[in-house]
Amino acid sequence: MNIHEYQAKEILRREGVPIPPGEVATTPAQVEQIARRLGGMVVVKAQVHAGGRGKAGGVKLAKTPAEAAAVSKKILGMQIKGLAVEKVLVTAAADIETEAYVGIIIDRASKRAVFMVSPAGGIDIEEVAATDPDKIMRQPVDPRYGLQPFETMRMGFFLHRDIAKARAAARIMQQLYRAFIDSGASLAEINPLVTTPAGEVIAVDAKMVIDDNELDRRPDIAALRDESAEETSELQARRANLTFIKLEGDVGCIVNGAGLAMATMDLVKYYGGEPANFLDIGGSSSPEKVVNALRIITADQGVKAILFNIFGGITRTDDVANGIVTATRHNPLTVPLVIRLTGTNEDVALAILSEHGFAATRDMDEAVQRVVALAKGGAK
Amino acid sequence: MNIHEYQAKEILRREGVPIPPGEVATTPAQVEQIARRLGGMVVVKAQVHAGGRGKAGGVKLAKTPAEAAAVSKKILGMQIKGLAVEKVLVTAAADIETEAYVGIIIDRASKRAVFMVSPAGGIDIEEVAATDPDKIMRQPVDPRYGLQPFETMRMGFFLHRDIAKARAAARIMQQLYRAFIDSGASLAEINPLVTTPAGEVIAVDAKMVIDDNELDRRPDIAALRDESAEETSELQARRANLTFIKLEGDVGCIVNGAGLAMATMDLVKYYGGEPANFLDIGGSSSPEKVVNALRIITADQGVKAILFNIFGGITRTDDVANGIVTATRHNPLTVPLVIRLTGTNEDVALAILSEHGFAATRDMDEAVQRVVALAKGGAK
Amino acid sequence: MSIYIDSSSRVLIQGITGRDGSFHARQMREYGTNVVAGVTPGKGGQTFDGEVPIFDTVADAVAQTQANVSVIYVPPPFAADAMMEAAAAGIDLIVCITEGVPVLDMTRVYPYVREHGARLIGPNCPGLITPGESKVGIIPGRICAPGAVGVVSRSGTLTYEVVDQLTRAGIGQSTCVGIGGDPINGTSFIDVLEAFENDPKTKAIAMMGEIGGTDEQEAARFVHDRMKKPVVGFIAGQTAPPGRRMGHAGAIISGSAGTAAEKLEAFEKAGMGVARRPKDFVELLRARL
Amino acid sequence: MSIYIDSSSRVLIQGITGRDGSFHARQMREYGTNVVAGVTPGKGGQTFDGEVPIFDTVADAVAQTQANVSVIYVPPPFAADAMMEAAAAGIDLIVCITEGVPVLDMTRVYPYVREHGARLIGPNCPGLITPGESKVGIIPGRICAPGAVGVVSRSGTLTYEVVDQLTRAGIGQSTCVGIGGDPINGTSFIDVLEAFENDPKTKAIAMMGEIGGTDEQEAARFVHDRMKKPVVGFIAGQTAPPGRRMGHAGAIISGSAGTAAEKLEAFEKAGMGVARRPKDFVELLRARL
Repeated sequence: MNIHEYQAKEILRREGVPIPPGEVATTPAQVEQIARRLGGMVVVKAQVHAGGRGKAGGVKLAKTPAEAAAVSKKILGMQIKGLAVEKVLVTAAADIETEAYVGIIIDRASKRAVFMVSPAGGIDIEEVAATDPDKIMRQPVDPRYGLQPFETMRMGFFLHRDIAKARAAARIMQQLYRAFIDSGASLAEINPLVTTPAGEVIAVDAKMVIDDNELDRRPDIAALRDESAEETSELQARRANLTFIKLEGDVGCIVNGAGLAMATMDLVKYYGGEPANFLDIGGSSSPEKVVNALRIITADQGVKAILFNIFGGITRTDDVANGIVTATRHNPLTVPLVIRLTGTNEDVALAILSEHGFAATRDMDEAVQRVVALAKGGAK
Repeated sequence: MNIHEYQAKEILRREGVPIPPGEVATTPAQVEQIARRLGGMVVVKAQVHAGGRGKAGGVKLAKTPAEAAAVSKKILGMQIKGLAVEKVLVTAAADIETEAYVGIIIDRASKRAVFMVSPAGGIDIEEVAATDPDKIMRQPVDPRYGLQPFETMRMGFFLHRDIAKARAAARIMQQLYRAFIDSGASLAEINPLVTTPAGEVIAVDAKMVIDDNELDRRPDIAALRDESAEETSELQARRANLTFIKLEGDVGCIVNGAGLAMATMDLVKYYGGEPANFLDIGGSSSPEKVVNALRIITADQGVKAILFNIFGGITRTDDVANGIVTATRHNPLTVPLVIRLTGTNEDVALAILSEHGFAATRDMDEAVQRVVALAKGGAK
Repeated sequence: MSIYIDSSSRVLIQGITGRDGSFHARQMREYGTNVVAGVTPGKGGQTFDGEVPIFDTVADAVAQTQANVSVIYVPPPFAADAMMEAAAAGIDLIVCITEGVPVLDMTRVYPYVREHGARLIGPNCPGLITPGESKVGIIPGRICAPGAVGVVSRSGTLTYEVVDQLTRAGIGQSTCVGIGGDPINGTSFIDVLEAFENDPKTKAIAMMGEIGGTDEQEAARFVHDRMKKPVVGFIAGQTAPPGRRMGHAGAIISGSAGTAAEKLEAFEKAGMGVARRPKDFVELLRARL
Repeated sequence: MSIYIDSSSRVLIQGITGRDGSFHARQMREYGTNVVAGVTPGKGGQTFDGEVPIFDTVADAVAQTQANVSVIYVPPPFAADAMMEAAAAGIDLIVCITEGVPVLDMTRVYPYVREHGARLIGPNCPGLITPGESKVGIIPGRICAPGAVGVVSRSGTLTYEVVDQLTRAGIGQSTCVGIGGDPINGTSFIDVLEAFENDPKTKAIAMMGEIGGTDEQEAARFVHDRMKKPVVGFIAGQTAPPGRRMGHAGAIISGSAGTAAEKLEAFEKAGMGVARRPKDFVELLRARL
């Protein structure tokens, strides 16, 4: 789960990380008030779950409250990578002397949380990794011992020769790590971590991604979810306990299991089609899930044909068949449907389907080839 | 450092351990008030740093506030193992169905904290260990992972077949462990951990010993020290940064280093004498330490002769010599003194001593034999 | 022969009285798995379906029944503790079916299990099956048949799809292992490939990977450097949108973006067979048996 | 030959600019120890006494100077971190002089250092010396002389006492090791005895124990079962009052009260020489060389 910059900053502030004062606004009038309260130069920053806000014009400096209101007018309502900006963070502008990068992620290879720090912050860290790898230091954290003071000091000295700044950065790393662990994060970063001419070390931008599997046991973190920042169909899918990602093609896919769902999309492509989505109805089946899945898929105007690909292991194929019948009874489909199902209770499922006038096949390749042809306007 | 039962209970209560209500009193009048507030039967318990309070008559049940005041009159001022009782804990009496033992200590052999639990609580756990070792379960805690829920559940089931009681005991073990770690303890025990007829699991007595090395970084725990509960000469020694333990003999010993101090006492005994104390002036020497050491030793009326045994490594023997001169200038000794010193700056030290009329030897055995003879009234 | 489990495996089920645990306990027993014990705290002393003794703790179950394999069906918040309990009790093979285990829990479970000398498969996996001998987990038994192809996969239903096609084509399996798709899991492709290489019964291997991470690339290197037996690989997610999960920091750390193209290229470089479609496994494996 | 350190040891001093660190750094250099680096965070780039380079971190120091031994003189709250830093940086032998390290810190440092393949001596120890070659710690160099007796001890000044008497009697030492008296320390009697047994230069061993714990009893068993070289033992604390430190729970855990009588009996059973007084070491060892 993504959370906004202002939310990540609030978590870090509670851990003691020095962060410039700021508040969230949804209207230019609020922006003007906040800018007045803060005094001096402010930065108005779009709060959306998308990278590259700066390049997209979603981050602007303003010298006066009036100017802040003016720039926020442009930012609020702006679209960044398909997401509408509904909130901005108005924050005091920092005097920047140096910019560093400090991040933690879970590394699959070492199976640990790993710090990455670089004195070349502010810009895209992957650019630094590509062009100047010596400017990045990696520090894995042994989960059994936790982050050690000497590890943070090594990283601190990698960022700053000066002992006071190295210590301040080390302290912030310890705080960032605690926030990472206590929030159940899979990523936490401060970019840039700034030093000011006065010698302070402060976090000017922050980002955190939460492991979805942590949300059940962390209601306070789960409450940070901003549904207004999510794509509508993906939000609906999540509420219905489906995993859904919208794509640009015209073949709607409803599959059980992530691996089979991806393999199905690949096969659509293999036979010349374009998948319209990734949709995994998961392991335990119920007619209701199928109804929800069909509703989400059919809401996409670009879908020209729909494919069910169900391999019944735990999933009962008769549940799926019943779901198809229920969903189409009141809302008949306007696009052709191809059904492939096999496995648990397949005989029952096929009987239910044929009773209601649906054809079905047991063969995945045959089904995919047919749905691709149908999406292209081929014979029904 | 020892802390009192009521202090240990307060720490455990903050962690969530269920503990019968109670308050501390120093006078029978206070005891009566507390007993009235609590209502019902109460237990009046001596708060001293000594085991075997019950057998010594320091724990009494009282049915009424008046009775509580009466028993406390006997307990307050009582001596238990040489320590005067100055405080009592007045606590609501618990309905007891079963009594278990739950303790954690640092085990030298496995170099870990180890839980010991037994369904045979209430009595002396070492008696259980001796007579019925199968009734004790040991569970080492891996310091890298901490105490695991399954470990506490295993111990919980060892104490109670019933799942609700096993869970309650397991939860208390987790709380006890947290208290142990967060207080920097070397021992923490609940004995007895009681189940009531109503099915509650509660801690009726608690004991904690704090690692002295933790006190500098835990001022809240250090503040629990009750100096009134310490032996006077040992308290003075601690304040002067000396390690001192009073014994029953007549040869006062002042030595640098714990191992050499013990070896010196042993040698006193070997040559037929009885050491009056263990006193380690530690590694870094100063004349002031020597002055304090002499003051503490001479306050013991049983001391008939005093031995200095100093091997100068880091300790400068001239510091010791100066200390002896300073200490005896204003308070001349009334008992004979034997000085053995060798090592760093020994020539300077011997010169200082002989200038002030003190003899000294370089040989440990010779010095010990002489001081033993002097204590027995032999030739000066 | 086979890998990890066979008819001699003594299987314990953690969470045997739960909804999933009881359902799959019955499925496993029907298949012929030697289920010797179950664990549900508080139900120690009872029996499951009148035949399988239930214990309060894994330690008790191991002491009484000498179980050496444990399969875990407990809810996600308790799964880490269940895996560690099994490892501490001396279980050799731990199979965690539970989906939704927090990854930070796994950073601690992984070294713990290794230090206790156990092998963990999963979490978030369908388990494994040695056809005709023992099934531990949720792979449907009827789609499998004994034979000479070792199957290893990161996904569930995709595995079923491939195994089903193999069985229908008359190609049986030595053992099928679903290692699970979580970022941190107990057993890697390489672990399973090595076991298959050393298993006399296995003649060829089918391997189903996914986008993300670098496990498949490392597996390909292992196949090239250390294996004599033929391996056919497949990658699901060639059309998946990039960067939806881990973002770019993950890519930097692992030194790779984990794309399907990259993985397929690694397979080809390693001299592996490459299945473009699930059905391609049938002919590619037939040619290698 | 000798154990743990010799003239080739490249010594790093953590806390070299502190009061104790700088004093003993000079003492070590005077003795001839090859002090190659110091560490004090924030003083990286400076030099100590104009000759020894100072670094901000142990990792930097090791990278620049190939130090392989580190001796720690930092205050107790930072000692655990210093030991772990040395281990993580690849130091082979870590000697922690610091007194007053919390025992809970040591429960974590001990496995950490082992997992990193390092040996830790201490904390709360005087360090070690190979007379005429290298001194690491605070043992006064002038009381030692090169020779064939290995010395191992839990205490500081008692060691000096014995070593001094040996030297005056013309009995030199191969290496003297103070393992420290804390409840948890990095190196045990057995570790050092084993090293002496394998050291060609050592012909006999002097071992000074104390009351408390069971290390001496285990060492006696080791002497009996695994050693050919003669060992003479001493126990300090025969007259010490029982139970002042750990109380009885400790005794139950360790299966022993750790009294002097018990330990001396174990020495005798193991066929060791038993020194009743420090001076007895001289004759007992002379008879065994």
